[in-house]
Amino acid sequence: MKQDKYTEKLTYRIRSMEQLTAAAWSMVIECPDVAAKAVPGQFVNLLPDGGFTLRRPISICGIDKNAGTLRIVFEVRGKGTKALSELRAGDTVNMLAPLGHGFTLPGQDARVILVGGGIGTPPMLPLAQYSGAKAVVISGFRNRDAVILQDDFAAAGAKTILCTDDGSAGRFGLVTLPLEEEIKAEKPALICACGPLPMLKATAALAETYEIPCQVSLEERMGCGIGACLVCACRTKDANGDEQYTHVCKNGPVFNAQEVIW
Amino acid sequence: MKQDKYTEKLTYRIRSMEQLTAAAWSMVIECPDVAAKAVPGQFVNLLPDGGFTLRRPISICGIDKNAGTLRIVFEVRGKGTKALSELRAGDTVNMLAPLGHGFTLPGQDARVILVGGGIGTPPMLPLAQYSGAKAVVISGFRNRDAVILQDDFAAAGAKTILCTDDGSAGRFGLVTLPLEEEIKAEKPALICACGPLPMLKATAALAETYEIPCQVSLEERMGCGIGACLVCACRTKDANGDEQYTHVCKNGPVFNAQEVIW
Amino acid sequence: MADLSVNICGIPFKNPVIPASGVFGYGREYEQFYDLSRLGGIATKGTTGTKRTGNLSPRVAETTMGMLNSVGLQNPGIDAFIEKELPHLLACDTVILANIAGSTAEECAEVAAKLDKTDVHMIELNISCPNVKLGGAAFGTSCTAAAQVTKAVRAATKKPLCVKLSPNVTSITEIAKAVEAEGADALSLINTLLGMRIDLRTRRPILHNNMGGFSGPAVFPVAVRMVWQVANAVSLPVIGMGGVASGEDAAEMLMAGASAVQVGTAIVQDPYAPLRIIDELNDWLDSNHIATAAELTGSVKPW
Amino acid sequence: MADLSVNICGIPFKNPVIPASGVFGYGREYEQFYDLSRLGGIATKGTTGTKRTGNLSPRVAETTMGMLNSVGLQNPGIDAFIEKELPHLLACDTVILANIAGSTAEECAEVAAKLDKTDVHMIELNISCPNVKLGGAAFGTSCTAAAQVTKAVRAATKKPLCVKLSPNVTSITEIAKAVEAEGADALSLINTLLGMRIDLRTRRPILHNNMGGFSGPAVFPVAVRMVWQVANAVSLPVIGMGGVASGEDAAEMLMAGASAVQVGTAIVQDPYAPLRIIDELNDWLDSNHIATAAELTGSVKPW
Ligand SMILES: Cc1cc2nc3c(=O)[nH]c(=O)nc-3n(C[C@H](O)[C@H](O)[C@H](O)COP(=O)(O)OP(=O)(O)OC[C@H]3O[C@@H](n4cnc5c(N)ncnc54)[C@H](O)[C@@H]3O)c2cc1C
Ligand SMILES: Cc1cc2nc3c(=O)[nH]c(=O)nc-3n(C[C@H](O)[C@H](O)[C@H](O)COP(=O)(O)OP(=O)(O)OC[C@H]3O[C@@H](n4cnc5c(N)ncnc54)[C@H](O)[C@@H]3O)c2cc1C
Ligand SMILES: Cc1cc2nc3c(=O)[nH]c(=O)nc-3n(C[C@H](O)[C@H](O)[C@H](O)COP(=O)(O)O)c2cc1C
Ligand SMILES: Cc1cc2nc3c(=O)[nH]c(=O)nc-3n(C[C@H](O)[C@H](O)[C@H](O)COP(=O)(O)O)c2cc1C
Ligand code: FES
Ligand code: FES
Repeated sequence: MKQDKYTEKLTYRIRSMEQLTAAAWSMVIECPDVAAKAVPGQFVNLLPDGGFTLRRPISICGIDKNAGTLRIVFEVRGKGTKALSELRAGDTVNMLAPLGHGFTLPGQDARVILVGGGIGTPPMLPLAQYSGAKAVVISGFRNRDAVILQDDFAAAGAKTILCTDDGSAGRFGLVTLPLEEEIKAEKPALICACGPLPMLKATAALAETYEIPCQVSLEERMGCGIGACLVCACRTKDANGDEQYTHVCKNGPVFNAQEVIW
Repeated sequence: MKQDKYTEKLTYRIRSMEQLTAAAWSMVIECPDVAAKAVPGQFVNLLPDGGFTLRRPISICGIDKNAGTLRIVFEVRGKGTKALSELRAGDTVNMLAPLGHGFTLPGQDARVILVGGGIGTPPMLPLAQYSGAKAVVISGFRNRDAVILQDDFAAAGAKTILCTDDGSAGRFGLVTLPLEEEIKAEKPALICACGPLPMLKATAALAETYEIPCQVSLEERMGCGIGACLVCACRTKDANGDEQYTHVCKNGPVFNAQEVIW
Repeated sequence: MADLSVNICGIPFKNPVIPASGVFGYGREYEQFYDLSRLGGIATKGTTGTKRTGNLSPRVAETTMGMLNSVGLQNPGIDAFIEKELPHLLACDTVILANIAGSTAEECAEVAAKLDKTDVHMIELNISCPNVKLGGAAFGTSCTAAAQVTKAVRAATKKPLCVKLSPNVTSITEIAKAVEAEGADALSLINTLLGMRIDLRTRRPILHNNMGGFSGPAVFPVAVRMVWQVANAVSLPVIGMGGVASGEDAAEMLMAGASAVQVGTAIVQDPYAPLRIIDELNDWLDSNHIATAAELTGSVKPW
Repeated sequence: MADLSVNICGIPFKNPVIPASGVFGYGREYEQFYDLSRLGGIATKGTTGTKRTGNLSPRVAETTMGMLNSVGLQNPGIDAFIEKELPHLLACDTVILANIAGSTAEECAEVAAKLDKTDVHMIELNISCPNVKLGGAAFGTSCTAAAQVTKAVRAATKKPLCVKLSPNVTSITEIAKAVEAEGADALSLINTLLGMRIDLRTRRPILHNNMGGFSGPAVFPVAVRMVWQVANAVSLPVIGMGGVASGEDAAEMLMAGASAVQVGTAIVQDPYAPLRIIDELNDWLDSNHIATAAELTGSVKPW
């Protein structure tokens, strides 16, 4: 990436890089100006080196305003995330952040249930840290080898429930089972969820059944990431229930589950 | 550059990299198989890293069959040569070589005059090394700051005549003046030349006047570099004087001056 | 400092670099990064007679040094544009090109008539959107249809009218001439090429619309060629675009015959792209001792 | 090891990867690198009725992830091809597609008639060369002309006839249908897009022909789109090309509707490109547990 006074504004140093699983990486980025503004649920948009046209959106998994750093956790899916995974501490990365509309949280003393599926788990961590012992984190993964962040959730003081699709770690099966149990045990003030669409749908359905506010973080392929190019449309309902197109990068990624047309 | 068993075949290690002037670099490449085959006047075709489609042709400036290395000297002109100039000893480079038809030399005891203009000077060095004291090397440069390889020519034992366009080093003016003087002093068996087209033309004209065999190394934009894509055409005459298209990469870069349609 | 100012249809531009329609919204998102008055102008998101929600997602795909989009003219409609967006844009101290489109010539004319009563500087009529079923490329790929819609819009406004051409045609010069004959004041090109990408895992087209508009550095040679052909075929000023991502690209587009350039995909990647291109163009002019950007226009000497 | 074999017009190909016409000469230069029998086939340099010297240099320019060429069908003529090159090619144990062209339909037919008496496997009729004044793209950009030249060549040979289409058209499906109606057995696409680059220092087009044929990874999305459109518009097998540079690109082209792919620019860059693409396609099929390459053809599910 050619450096000039404009790219410099978007260029940040990587403080640390850690491999979590075969596919997942944790990156801590030095960006005091961004960390100062960032809220849970927002995302960063990274431009990998090597001839990519589009940036890659990654949720914020940690905000340390004192250290002036952000943490992200991502999985290698295609060429762009592969290139990002090859970065090391001391390298720089081109980043536009913080972007999007994050979670709207109740008081710290309100019970919240945080549901994460696979690589949708990372954005739950700042929420768990906020709510501490009042948080229940239910996360689901394909199998044992894909599990991430369980120690971090525990360290945050949250009740931490792990599920895997094949039972190779934690509970066998989908996250919706423990979710319903926890709802029944004590109705939370809010459910937050991020992960695959079927999981979000099922979570939203349960929330509706039990009449619990629910916020979901959606994914869509993105261009600008700031609300100008209109490529990241998702279908939502406005206050009157009329269909409208909103944009994941600006109006989201976090939406009230009731707004979303599934 | 992604490495696989095919790119490996074309990947060579750089032994050394030296900056000669503000724009010119000297690179020594470890390539025993190539060095074993290479002859003066041939060229290498380098693919810079960073999204280039076409290779960059560079003349061979040194062949060390014992060390198994080639030397090239090149000037930064555009993005590709800029990228090549950023390589360092220990890096690798993707190279197709040796390519093309080189100089056809008389015996080592025959007097030869070697005429180089600017960045056309490097391919004269192996010729000077071959003919030693029997060689006269006349090289011309824009100004003092662009002068290269004079010590190498002297070390080869050649008579070394330097000219600059502005007189800031060596003789003032074009190479054709000392060329005519040297021809008159003692008719050589061969004149070899590489450099800008006007210089080659003038050299060829003098060679014709004095009826001296003359070989010139031509430049043309290239694709494959091996004679298949036909993009590097130059106009030459066949034995009957009929115009024909030949290809700089395969039939050249070195041609008998009489074949060339200027 | 070279003189970067250019003049198109009597409108003075501070510099020849304009964010292209569709990537810059109505400018608001970019104000957090810089003052919009630094731009040569702004081409606004294509606006139609009534509100449109656009196509289903995914609407974007990456390609080698380019991208596909299938937004499909999502916009709030001309009335909302004039009421809610235009006043703010006109306060930005730069030239505003209102990009318009419609399913029928009548819709386009109606939109233009509404803009005629505003202070917008120029109307850019998009007859080349590949992402809508009606109008769009259907206008831009036939001389008759292109002439007809240009005629209708011409009758509806006295504003400088720039018609934006489609590259997905056998002969862009014929379309250009047809549009010139109906009273266009300027031409802009190229809109996106039609392209497609497939997700190997799902075996579905990446775009929900199957095909979409292809833009970015990859298309630059096609854009330069068409700008050159069109500039030589008509006597209208041309605004060139398609893959411009550096000051040197802008210089090349100007030499090919453009009076200004628009920048699309480069901004999707980097919000600062237009400022960088302005700076680089200035630096290139300075280091080549060229006094004005305007003198580059059409200066290529063909063989 | 997946089964890479494919069958086009009854001709068995070992694998679906074929060096494209114009970048591979008559194969001789590549024999120093590998055994040509490893290739799915070879499309030879376009051959005309009589010897041609082609256009003036420069004939090549680099673009972002692509290139322009303006060779202009330099070739020794059909008689020399049949006498000096074909015997050697036919001994290579791979499918030989003789690419032919001409200034008139009669010239094309005459060339085809001469090839009809040889053992060449397939004739690829190029109606899309952008670099010659007569014939070439003039055939490929009009349905009438495309039909006419196909008809003439069809009458001249019983060999499987593949017609190579130009992408520089408003509707490639109409050309495809016109050519199908006149008896083509297969279609290949895309030939090069028309592009231009300018040397900023000299202010001259880089190509001596001013414009030239644009190819390479940059054009891939246009090629995939056109292959998909054409494969859905005709019932002929399609050979896809334009920017294929990896096994995944080949898989995408097959899914779009191609029965095989040709590789051009990637070979100009790297002589080993076709072997790498064959290996990568095989690896991709294996790791996705797909048994045959042939089943990819046309397997994309549109939305
Ligand atoms: C708001 C948001 C937050 C995200 N947070 C995370 C996270 O915290 N950790 C994580 O691992 N992943 C996250 N993702 C998904 C991540 O963006 C994609 O996995 C990544 O873009 C894939 O890029 P690639 O180059 O590896 O894949 P390629 O397939 O090579 O990418 C090609 C193009 O498709 C886009 N793309 C492909 N898959 C997705 C996807 N699932 N979502 C959006 N765009 C996609 C890419 O951005 C790129 O433009 C998030 C996505 C969004 C929209
Ligand atoms: C046979 C041969 C031998 C050469 N030997 C030398 C040498 O020993 N030292 C040296 O410094 N230079 C040499 N050159 C010139 C060298 O190839 C170019 O300077 C170089 O390709 C420029 O690449 P670029 O990326 O810097 O320029 P760009 O302008 O960015 O290149 C764009 C394209 O144009 C081509 N190109 C541009 N200028 C030339 C040129 N003068 N000749 C051929 N292609 C060109 C490039 O290869 C590339 O494909 C030789 C050229 C040829 C044909
Ligand atoms: C996301 C996106 C949306 C676009 N929307 C419009 C539009 O609404 N109206 C229009 O005339 N062109 C639209 N375009 C086309 C651009 O204005 C421009 O013509 C094209 O992208 C080529 O320029 P580029 O290569 O610099 O992107 C759009 C392009 C993109 C990438
Ligand atoms: C240097 C060069 C020469 C070509 N010559 C011919 C030709 O003689 N006949 C032909 O049908 N196509 C010719 N082509 C077009 C290619 O066969 C192919 O259609 C095009 O390059 C697109 O594929 P690619 O992107 O893989 O290069 C030529 C292409 C190049 C780059
Ligand atoms: S990504 Fe551009 S509007 Fe959302
Ligand atoms: S560069 Fe391909 S034939 Fe010379």
